[in-house]
Amino acid sequence: MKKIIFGIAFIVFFSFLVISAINMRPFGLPTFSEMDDYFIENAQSEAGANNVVTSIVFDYRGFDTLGEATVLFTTIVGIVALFRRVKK
Amino acid sequence: MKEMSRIVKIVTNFIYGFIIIFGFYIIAHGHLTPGGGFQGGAVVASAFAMLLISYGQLKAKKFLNINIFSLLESCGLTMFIVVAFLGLGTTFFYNFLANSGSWFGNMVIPGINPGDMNTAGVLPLMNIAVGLEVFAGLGIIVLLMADGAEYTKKKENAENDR
Amino acid sequence: MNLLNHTPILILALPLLAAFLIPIIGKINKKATGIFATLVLGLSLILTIILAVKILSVGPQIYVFGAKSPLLTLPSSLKFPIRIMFQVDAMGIFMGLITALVSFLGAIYSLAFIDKKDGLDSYYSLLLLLTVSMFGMEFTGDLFNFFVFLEIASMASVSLICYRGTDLGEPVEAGFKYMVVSSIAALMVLFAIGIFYGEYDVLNIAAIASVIKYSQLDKIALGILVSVLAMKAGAVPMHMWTPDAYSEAPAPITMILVAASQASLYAIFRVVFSLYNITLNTLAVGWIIIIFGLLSMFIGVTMAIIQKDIKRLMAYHAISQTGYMLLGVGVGLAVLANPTALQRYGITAMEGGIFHIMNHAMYKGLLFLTAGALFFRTGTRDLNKMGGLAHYMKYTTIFFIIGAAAIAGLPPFNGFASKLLIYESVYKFNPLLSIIAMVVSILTLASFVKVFHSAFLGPKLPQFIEVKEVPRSMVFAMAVLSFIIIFFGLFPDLIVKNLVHPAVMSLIEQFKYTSTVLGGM
Amino acid sequence: MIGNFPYITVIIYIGCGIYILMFQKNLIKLAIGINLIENGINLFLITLGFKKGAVAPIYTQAPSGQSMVLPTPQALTLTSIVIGIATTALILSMAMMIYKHYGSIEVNEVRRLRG
Repeated sequence: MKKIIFGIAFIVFFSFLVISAINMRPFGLPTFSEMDDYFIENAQSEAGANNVVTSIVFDYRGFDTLGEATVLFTTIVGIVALFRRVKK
Repeated sequence: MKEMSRIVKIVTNFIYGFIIIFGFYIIAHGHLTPGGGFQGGAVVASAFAMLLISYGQLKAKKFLNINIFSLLESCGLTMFIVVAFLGLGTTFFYNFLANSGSWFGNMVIPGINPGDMNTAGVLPLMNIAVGLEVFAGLGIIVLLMADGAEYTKKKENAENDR
Repeated sequence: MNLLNHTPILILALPLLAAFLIPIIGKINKKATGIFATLVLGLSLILTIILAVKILSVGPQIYVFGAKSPLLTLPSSLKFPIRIMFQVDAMGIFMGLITALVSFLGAIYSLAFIDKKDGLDSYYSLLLLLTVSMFGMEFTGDLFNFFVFLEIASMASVSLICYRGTDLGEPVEAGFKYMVVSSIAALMVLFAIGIFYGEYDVLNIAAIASVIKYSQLDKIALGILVSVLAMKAGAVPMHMWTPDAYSEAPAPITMILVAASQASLYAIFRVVFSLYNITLNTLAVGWIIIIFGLLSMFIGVTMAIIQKDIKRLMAYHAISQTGYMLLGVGVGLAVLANPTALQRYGITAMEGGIFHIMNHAMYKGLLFLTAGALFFRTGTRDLNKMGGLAHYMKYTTIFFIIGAAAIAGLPPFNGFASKLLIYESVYKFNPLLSIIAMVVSILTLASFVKVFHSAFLGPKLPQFIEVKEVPRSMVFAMAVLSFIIIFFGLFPDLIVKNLVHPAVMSLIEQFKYTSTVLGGM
Repeated sequence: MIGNFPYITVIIYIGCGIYILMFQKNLIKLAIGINLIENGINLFLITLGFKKGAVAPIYTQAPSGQSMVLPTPQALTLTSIVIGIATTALILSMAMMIYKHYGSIEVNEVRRLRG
């Protein structure tokens, strides 16, 4: 009985995803791209970096990367807390 | 994990230096070539994983010390957030070194250029800080999970003996 | 004073810096970590109050990261913002106040509650990271930034749930269940962000809100976001993780976890009101949220009555109280389209729902702290084993009575104030809903009378002879919460007029939200 | 329709991950399922950022005269990959601890032992 409910829920959810894949814009032709064109043109002048992706990761959206490093730090502190008796 | 055969240990002794240097290369050139703090840190951490596997978990503890890694990781993260704080004159993550002529402040020739290390202001500092944090952090994860595997296995054998 | 216009980020960055330093401080001196963490959280509580006063007087605050000046949202040549920005309006700082207060009291409580033997620096570091991630979820104006902070919140809360898991089996199993649920939730939020990015090539909430067209794709993204964030907030269809997670975590952490799942609730309101607002079919989505609320209310309380473990009982009550918030705001959303009904009862319904978030955080936190005090002294959470504790633990008994009366909605306490708002307005919308809400409130009172009788009244049991009152720092944390509950209960309109009403208006008026970022376009 | 074929393969990839999560009982398989969904969504983000006939957005010795791919999804995916590592590390260490306490990593057995 539980399997049938899970099966229906899975099929409904999967069809949601497939519909969203079909309605998405064509693969290689982005419709809007002002933000990315701004990054490509101004990365060298504003952030001074040749690698546009790194200029986004550390300068335009640097706060994401701070959050990112915090996620890794949280996991490590969590694992240290979980295995803390191992050292004794 | 028990240690591997002698051949593996010899090859590991030979290779791990180059892997670490290659990892630092990726970290340091993050703002020019593809790569950066996270990718370079992962490469260096793969060298530690290789050492751990080839020398087994007990022997590896002698030269892969968790406390040093934990210290390195906290220093890397503190350096990263302090560099972000230094921009607080204008805003939190402001790139105050870019195009300013000081440390990493050279102007970049717009368009395609061979790439000059001394550019992109705060980015190389942040790359180094994140690289430090990632390779120390992944080193800790690899060592702790190796410890954990030993600890959880031993517990099970203890129950069987009783 | 240029420090003042950097307050939104200082509230978040100082505890984050403290969290990174704590492993180093822990090596030097074990006891200093607790006091250091409490001081930093106290500092960020003061900064939050300063920011709240500024926002309620001046207006929403914007803080752009890395731009020439904190208020420069649009670079010269563009119509869309490209940098990450904090957009703190009245609703954001309302939740920020709850987070700051709850985590500060949690840190004070755990000074005495957590045993000093080992793992102290991990505990306080994770507590600071959980607080930082809740602040981030409530202040951010960027969708992907919200996803990153949602992930930090789930990682930190899972690690804290498993904190006692080194020698006990249940906390790790509860943590695993919560981890699976919250990582699916976070991944599906990332999928919805991918849909928005694919369609509009912009990640800022206000910028998407000004461009959104509610196409077929946006309906799917809305469906995913609302269902997944309701799962994280502990609403019924996927509430299986809540009882285990809340009962296995240490008591102060459970209090903060309640506030963390309310941050996901805030995220639903942000998505539904600030991102979509009128563009979505308000009646249908409103009724979906109302049904979520009704289910949570009813199933939460019926499961709570049969529980034996005191913290599991309170966890089920947390689910049923979340149902009240969803009901209140769902009614407000359902009538968002026709302004006459909105003026008549829609706004009061939303005021009741959002005021209930603050009240629930206060009295549910107090109840979990009293349960922690009982566990701290008697070492057990099972109601059948406890008895006659009123003789020994005077203060805890008084605090428990205050908390139980507040959750049941008895007049002089804050629970009554917000539930009354909900009853009045929901009655005008649809009488049956408010009758169910009242029945659930009576059942809540019934279950708490049972708890009070079996835990506190009855003869002095022999094994509790040496039990005495809990240490001062735990009593202080509970006393502050009870003072707030009584203060809110006696002067509710003071709080509603100048704290809850601006929050509700900032949610309803989407054009104000978008114009602060896009410069009154 | 054919233009969106990459999206459909990504969705099937995510679908396998969700299938594993819903129907498998072993904890390690759950970890694999979550990893599948994680990589599937990273792939989804990257396919959103592709531009036909464009080159990687790096100016050092780039082939001249070519347009550049959208850089933002690559930055988002970088963050999401590290979140994937962190999630997998935490889940696997919790599975280890559950194995230590209950001696088994089957979900129903753990619930039975837990009583």
